[in-house]
Amino acid sequence: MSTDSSALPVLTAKDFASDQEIRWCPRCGDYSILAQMKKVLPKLGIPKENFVFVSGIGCSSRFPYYMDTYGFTGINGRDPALATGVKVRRPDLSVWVITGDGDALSIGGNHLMHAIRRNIDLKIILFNNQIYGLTKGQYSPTSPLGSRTKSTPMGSVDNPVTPLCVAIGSEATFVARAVDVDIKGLVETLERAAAHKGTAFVEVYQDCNVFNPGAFSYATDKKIKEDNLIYLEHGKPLIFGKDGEKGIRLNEMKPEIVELGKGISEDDLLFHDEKAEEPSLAFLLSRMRYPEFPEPVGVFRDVEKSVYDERVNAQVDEAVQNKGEGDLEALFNSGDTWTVK
Amino acid sequence: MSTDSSALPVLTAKDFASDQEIRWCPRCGDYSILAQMKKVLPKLGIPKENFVFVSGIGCSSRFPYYMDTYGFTGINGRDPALATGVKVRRPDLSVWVITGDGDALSIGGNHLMHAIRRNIDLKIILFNNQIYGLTKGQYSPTSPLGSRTKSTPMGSVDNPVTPLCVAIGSEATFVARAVDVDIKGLVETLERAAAHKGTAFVEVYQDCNVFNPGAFSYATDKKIKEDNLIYLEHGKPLIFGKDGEKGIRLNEMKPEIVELGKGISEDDLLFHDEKAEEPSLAFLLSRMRYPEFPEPVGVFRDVEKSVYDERVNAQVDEAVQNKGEGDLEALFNSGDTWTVK
Amino acid sequence: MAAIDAATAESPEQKPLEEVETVVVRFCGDSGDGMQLAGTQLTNVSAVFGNDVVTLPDFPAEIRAPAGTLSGVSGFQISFSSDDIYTPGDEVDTLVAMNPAALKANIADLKRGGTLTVNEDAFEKSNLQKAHYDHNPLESEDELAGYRLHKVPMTRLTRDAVEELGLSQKIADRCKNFFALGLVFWLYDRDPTPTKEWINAKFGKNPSIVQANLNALAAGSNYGYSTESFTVHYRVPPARLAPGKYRKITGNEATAFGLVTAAKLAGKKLFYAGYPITPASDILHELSKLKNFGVRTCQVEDEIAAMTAVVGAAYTGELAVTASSGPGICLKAEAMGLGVMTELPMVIVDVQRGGPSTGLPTKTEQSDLLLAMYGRNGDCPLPILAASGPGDCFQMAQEAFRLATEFMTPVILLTDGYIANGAEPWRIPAISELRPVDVVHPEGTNNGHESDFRPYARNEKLARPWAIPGTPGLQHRVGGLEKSDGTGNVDYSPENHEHMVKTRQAKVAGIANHIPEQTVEGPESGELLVLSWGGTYGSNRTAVRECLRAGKSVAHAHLRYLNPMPRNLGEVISRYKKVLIPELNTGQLRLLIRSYFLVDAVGYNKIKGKPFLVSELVSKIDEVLAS
Amino acid sequence: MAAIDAATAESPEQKPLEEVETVVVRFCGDSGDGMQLAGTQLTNVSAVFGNDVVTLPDFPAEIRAPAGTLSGVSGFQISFSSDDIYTPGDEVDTLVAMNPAALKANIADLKRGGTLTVNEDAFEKSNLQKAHYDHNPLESEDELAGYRLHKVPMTRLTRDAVEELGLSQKIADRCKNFFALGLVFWLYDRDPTPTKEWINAKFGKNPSIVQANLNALAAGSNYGYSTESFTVHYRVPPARLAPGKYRKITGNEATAFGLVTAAKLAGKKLFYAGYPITPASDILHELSKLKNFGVRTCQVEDEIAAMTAVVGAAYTGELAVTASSGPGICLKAEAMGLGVMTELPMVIVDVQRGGPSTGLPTKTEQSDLLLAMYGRNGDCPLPILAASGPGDCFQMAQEAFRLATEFMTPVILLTDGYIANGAEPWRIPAISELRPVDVVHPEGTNNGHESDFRPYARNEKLARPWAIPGTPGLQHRVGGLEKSDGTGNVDYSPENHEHMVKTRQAKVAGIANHIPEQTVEGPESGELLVLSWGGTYGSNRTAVRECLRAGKSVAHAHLRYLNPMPRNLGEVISRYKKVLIPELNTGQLRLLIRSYFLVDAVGYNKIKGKPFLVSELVSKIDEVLAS
Ligand SMILES: Cc1ncc(C[n+]2csc(CCOP(=O)(O)OP(=O)(O)O)c2C)c(N)n1
Ligand SMILES: Cc1ncc(C[n+]2csc(CCOP(=O)(O)OP(=O)(O)O)c2C)c(N)n1
Ligand code: SF4
Ligand code: SF4
Ligand SMILES: [Mg+2]
Ligand SMILES: [Mg+2]
Repeated sequence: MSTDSSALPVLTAKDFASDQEIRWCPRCGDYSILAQMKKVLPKLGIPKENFVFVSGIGCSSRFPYYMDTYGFTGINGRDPALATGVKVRRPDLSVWVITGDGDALSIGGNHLMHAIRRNIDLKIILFNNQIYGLTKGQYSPTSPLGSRTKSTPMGSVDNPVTPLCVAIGSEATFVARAVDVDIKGLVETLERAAAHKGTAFVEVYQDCNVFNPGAFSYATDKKIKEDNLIYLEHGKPLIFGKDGEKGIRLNEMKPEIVELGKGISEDDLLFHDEKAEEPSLAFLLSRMRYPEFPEPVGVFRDVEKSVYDERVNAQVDEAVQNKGEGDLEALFNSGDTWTVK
Repeated sequence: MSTDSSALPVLTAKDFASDQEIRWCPRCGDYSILAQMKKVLPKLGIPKENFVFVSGIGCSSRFPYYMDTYGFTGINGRDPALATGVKVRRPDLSVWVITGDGDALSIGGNHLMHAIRRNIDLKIILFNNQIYGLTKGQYSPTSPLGSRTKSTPMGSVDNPVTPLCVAIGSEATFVARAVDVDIKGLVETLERAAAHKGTAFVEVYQDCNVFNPGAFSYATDKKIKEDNLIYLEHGKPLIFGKDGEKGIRLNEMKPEIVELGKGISEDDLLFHDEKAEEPSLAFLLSRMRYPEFPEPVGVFRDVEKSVYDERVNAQVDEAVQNKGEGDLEALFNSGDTWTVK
Repeated sequence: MAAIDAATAESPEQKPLEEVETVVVRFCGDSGDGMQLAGTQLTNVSAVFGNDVVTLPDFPAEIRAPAGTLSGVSGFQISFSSDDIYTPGDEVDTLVAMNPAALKANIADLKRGGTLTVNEDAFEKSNLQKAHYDHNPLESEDELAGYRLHKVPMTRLTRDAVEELGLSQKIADRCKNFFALGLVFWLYDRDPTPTKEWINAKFGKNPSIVQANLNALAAGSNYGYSTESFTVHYRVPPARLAPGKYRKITGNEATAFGLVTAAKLAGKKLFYAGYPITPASDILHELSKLKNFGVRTCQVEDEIAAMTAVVGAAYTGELAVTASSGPGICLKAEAMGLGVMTELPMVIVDVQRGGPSTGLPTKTEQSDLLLAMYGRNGDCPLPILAASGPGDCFQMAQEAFRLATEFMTPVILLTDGYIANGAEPWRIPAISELRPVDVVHPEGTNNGHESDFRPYARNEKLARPWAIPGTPGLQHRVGGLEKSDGTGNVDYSPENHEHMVKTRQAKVAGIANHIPEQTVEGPESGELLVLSWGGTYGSNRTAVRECLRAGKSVAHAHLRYLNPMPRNLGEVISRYKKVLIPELNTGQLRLLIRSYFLVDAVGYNKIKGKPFLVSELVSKIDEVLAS
Repeated sequence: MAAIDAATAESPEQKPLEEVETVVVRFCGDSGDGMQLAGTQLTNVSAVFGNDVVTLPDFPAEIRAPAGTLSGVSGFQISFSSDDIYTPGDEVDTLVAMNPAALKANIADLKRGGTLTVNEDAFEKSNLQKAHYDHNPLESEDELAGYRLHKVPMTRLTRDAVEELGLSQKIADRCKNFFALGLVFWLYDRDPTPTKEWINAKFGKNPSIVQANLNALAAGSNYGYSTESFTVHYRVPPARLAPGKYRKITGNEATAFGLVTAAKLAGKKLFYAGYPITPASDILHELSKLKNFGVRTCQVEDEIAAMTAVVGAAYTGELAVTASSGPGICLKAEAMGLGVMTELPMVIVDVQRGGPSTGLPTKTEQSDLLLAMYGRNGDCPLPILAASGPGDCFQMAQEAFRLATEFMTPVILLTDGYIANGAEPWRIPAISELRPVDVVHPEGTNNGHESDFRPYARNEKLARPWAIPGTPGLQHRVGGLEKSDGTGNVDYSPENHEHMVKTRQAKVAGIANHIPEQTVEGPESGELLVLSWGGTYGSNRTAVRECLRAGKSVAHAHLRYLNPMPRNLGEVISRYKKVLIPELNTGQLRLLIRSYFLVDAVGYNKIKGKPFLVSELVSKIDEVLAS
């Protein structure tokens, strides 16, 4: 692989479009995510043959078909494991995992957890539409309690999980959230994920226009979204509202909403620290959920830790260095031998 | 089931011993856990036929064989799912899940996460020996980075998970930790777990005397354990050390060790609140790991939330109330019908 | 324009009404065009009228492929007849195509001389392009010359019909399917009353939508009635079905009904755990509506959890069931083995779809038979049943639970995408006709002799007692390790293992004495036996019947019990010179039959994600007879 | 007591030394008694000496069952011979039993008149109770009368032998196994040098332990040499093995070596992903030592992850492999199907163990053949190989990768617990003898014609090109949905699906033209063909050879290629009047053979978690010949 990006042809979003017809429903949130991804990739200075998109199964998981990169649509929920095989063998490739809330958190929860805790250098983008789209509308592990869906006519009875909490509980080194139609935020978040070395876990709020339309309207509706979202910035206080008039203050481990000005200044607010060694702050932020709180978007956590694929390969190098390049003849002849004449 | 416990014969630990020969290695930590369990159960006022012990596979998972209760040793990692089937159908039974760090966190991680997030009324006891015992000594998801085991002659390269963080990240309502040989603490913790309505998740540090001996000696060695453990008490400050001379203070979301007396009083310390609605404190506590910090033991979190098995059954009752007890004839005849003569 | 109901209006220029026996209609259009609905309504009115009916829906794989594209085409075929029929028909008599893509994808199935009705308005440039047409086929001289083509401006006529209601154009256009339906109603002289009632019930809250749909329906009928282009219409008299009360049922509905029925008959409350997968999800959806029957449905995290939860529920004495399709059945294998080892009753439904791997999720196939037989580690036998049609799912689901509880074993029930989604008239059984499911749990003891209980003691059927938690004195432990017969304790001894492997095998084999013997349709002996299984019953039966009418020496045996097979099957097979096994796979039953009976059975294997055509089977039969 | 080496000491009262051809020794004792070690050492010295050697270790299922109990008994059997041998022997010539439980569990296998050496000191009350003896069998008049019983106070003598070193009693007692070993060395006139070297190498850091073990070893030899009780000892001359350099190898070691060799020959670095499971874990352990060969081993969260990671690694052009046993193989099914659909090369090793379910984890069985054949949804064929013995694992592991890469397909390699843990002498191959594994990846393009690349174009073997990520211009997408032949795009069309199902089938079937034809040992035609497969090669070969020597009309064909089978197999079978298929399962190969060739093959089925005895096979052959 050539890493001399100056020698590369300049790519554009169009270069990343495959020849396959796109088969999502009209106004599906997936379109925007695809479009932003195609914008981000050419900026990374990586030849397009060095991208691999891996997915599981679901509407979201069709994503690789639409990208003119290497792609693998695996089986339901196993995409992080499949991507692990790719990345361990080829740490030089840029490997992206595209998954859904069912794929990643229902059948695939365990592989997600293990990919994250290993800190393998994958970019995992979870399209959270709070529903199983492809199988036509059953509730998912992120659907709110009481969701009435095809399989829960009286409402769902399981408490949902918060994807970011699961990731943080699994030792994530990079955790972020974005909204499908927030083009700027999404582009930035994808770029940050690409820049992170190790597992980058990104949840994208994605509208399923057919089976769960408007699930995230609080975060997309121009009239109200400023009251319901906080854009995280490293080292900056948590401020939100149309005119930045509100903020979050910490009261003994409990976040609370305060109005700025009335005796409360920015310095009283909680300051974001995405580099905190311990993830307790990121966890606390990930617990802030609509409607009680505005929901943070952007990068919650971005720290460095040793990376699985690198370490696996480093041991191989080390072994070669210590023992010499493996020699079959020596191997066969190791241990007690005897000769028959 | 009779809940009139006054009518019950008084049971003792011995009554809970099955006729099966116990087949753990000498000095395995599992013995103590078994012994404490047999002490706790008779105190619960539940007839012994109303206990079900479910396990997966592993040394720890042999536990049900040794209990004269109903028992089911399932397959590797699926025990929370198996227990879900038991409990949903029979919410009146006291259902315990016995699992290991491999069983629960490697192959079974997803079922663990989902049982916990559903808050199904199971008592999950994870015997954490940081090794796969039954398969003779490979590293597990809780083995420290760099562990040299049968499968990692050059040291393991995956970051371990912290079981309590995984549980808290999965919306746990009850989370606790105990040490195999700390008889008093273990008994109390098991009692607390039994008393909790919903999923009670208990990690027990367990010595594998054969493949990973002494992994928890910092927490069991009488000479040093007081410096390495904090016994959590609800509403009390976090104090530790042989003479209670040290404490934990919070500095902007970061715990730090302080010496009491030198200008620092108990009021300056972090106070434990196991009832906090949000789990951020419990999470922060679960991040305190030896050797940087003393490790908290006891109950980290104990809150009430609606319980899956109850809700599943409540919907059934509600449906019967609203639509009347299901009638096959009416069902068959629903929709368009016609008669052929 | 006021709604005038053509079917009831008197008219001097009444067109000739011809009587026919069997008719095949297919609606096709874009996924958004409501074709499934139109098909279902035609099915309903025909069934209510008293015809025998068989349907074949054909969904696109995409939720909502881009409008107008080939991949977005949705179809629904229905055959209705005055005879008893078993297939949705090989060739289509009347094809309704709502756009160019639908025409392109479906025209090959229209009978030469058949009626082709198209929505002319949809044949404009962009739609033609999306369908990869480089010309307008409606304008071609000879392209559609072999059919009775009716170009109907359905979009415009529908808009006209609802104009008075002032609806948005988008909503107006949604009524097109009722226009098409009305036209077909007129063409086949159907009484629209059930559809009108349905419209009222469905959209009752929204009177203008009700009216719009009624207007469109009437406009369609009126179009047929008044325009010159349709010169005759047809009448299909009621069928001579067995007397009784009927309803329409799909295979998945019937499976759900059968499962609930078994539980009710056993005095139990059904437990269902599952993870959605096409084409099995509807079983979950149906059951989750039946909570007032005590049904507990759990949508769990994956198929492994579903299967294991079912094992757990079975341990507590529940009738427990899970359903899935190929990929999910793979995942259940290990826990099924646990069910076999712990000898607990439970049912696993496999709604087969096209494989391998993710394969063709929305298409039908019969390719999981050997997976059901052998897809578990070790020698791990369990009974396997296969439903022969939508309605038979009801019976076989009960039978699965009967065998499971009587013999204390997991049972696999195979259905397939074709019968799961297909509908047929179902004679509603009287409760008294249903075969009881008797379940006994051993009683508890309080006499202190707890250790006497032998959880692996066996009765004459080799079944062990089903002792359930909560019963005093019967505490016992089960699991996946080999057990000592009798005590159920873990036992690795060589003799016990061989004994247990053979006992589990003998138990399943012994079921052959408790299921019906194999029957044949046709002569008791002769040239050729057609041996089929599962969802291909209808096409095989129809094909053999056709051959019998033509005087050929052929008989039909259809297997619903795959493991064990009926005990007289070998003898039945031996009475014919040749055996033909048609399957929608590469020859899975054939492998077994050849091995069991050392007979040189020939296969006819279609692996196209589609059911057999009767004509294909008839030619194959002829070929084998001639060889 | 000073250590005197009996084997080298000259002595006037030299006992008679008899020459024998084949000897079977079994060490048994508590898991803590070091029996595996003693067995391994006897194996080593015998192999180094030049005997042919076959071993059979027998571990308890528990890690460390309570000392002295029946469930804690651990055994190790070794047969060494001056002839070439293929089994560890039916009956034991010399049994060394370290405690009552070991005696009880093993005495039945000792030949009448055989040598029984017991550690007399261990036969005290509590040990007798733990072994469920109500008396001391050593004191019984006739219980052990049929054997040459030697009651040796091994504990005491060992303590005496190491007394000078001042070790704790616990450590002293740990040397007992070397005492027993020394005694056996004397009994069979073995040169202890390799063991002494091993002791030095192993315990070198701890000189007193070295000396203690050497003392115990010598004391054991001296005991045989000096005491009255042993009147003769034996000599087994070297075997006439094929010339060459040898080493001892277990099946799991050989599998690991074979996998690494294939990778090296292909110019690749092996990728292994797995989750530990008995008896397959050692493959992971072995491979993880070979990182300097570029081997990347990942112990992942479960078998599903392992299989899927292997698919991912295969996509990138790696030789990727996973290994497991029954329960884990079940879990891999779905992802294996993905491997079949994406037509990528990879190897799945199934080290079979007793099933169903968790079954008998430490015992052997051949009961996953049909799981390997059919344990996936849909029609999902892949090649299946089975190694015939420990050493053959080396060859078949390479063969698996050769076929996988040549035909672009997952390949299953079946071994079993018996050959995986068993050891045999292995002639070390010269690198030049190894069959090359040629791998070609299509080259990239920079000419802009990217869309021309056809990932599902096929060569004459029906294999598709293995284009790997990072190659410019060959970007393409694969997955589990049905693909269009050629382009590899998703394609649900009926004709394509049938074409692809048949193509996948034809590709695997075509491998029959690229594997050796079936050979037989024995007459080219005759009364009976014994048809075996996998790890039962040795016992079948030995049994048939015995029958041939006795002049019976029987021949032996052994299958190492199970799917497809050698193309001449039907013809071979047809040359014999009868076919007998001995299997360690209920008849899985038999099912296939009957179906493929319509031959009334008879089965001989042992399902005891143990290999066949030669004598059992010989009687069965006699029975079939007589019938
Ligand atoms: C083993 C298996 N089980 C079930 C399915 C059916 N299935 C396909 S996608 C899916 C869930 C998809 O939900 P999500 O990941 O949220 O994706 P979305 O369609 O919402 O983007 C399921 C259950 C399958 N393909 N394979
Ligand atoms: C499907 C499957 N895979 C693998 C195994 C092998 N296995 C049994 S127990 C175990 C891990 C046990 O580790 P842990 O849960 O930590 O239990 P411990 O023995 O340490 O108590 C494994 C890998 C199995 N039984 N089944
Ligand atoms: S079903 Fe929902 S998620 Fe799937 S493509 Fe349609 S709108 Fe998007
Ligand atoms: S191997 Fe370890 S965990 Fe297992 S029984 Fe022995 S000491 Fe206990
Ligand atoms: Mg989703
Ligand atoms: Mg463990």
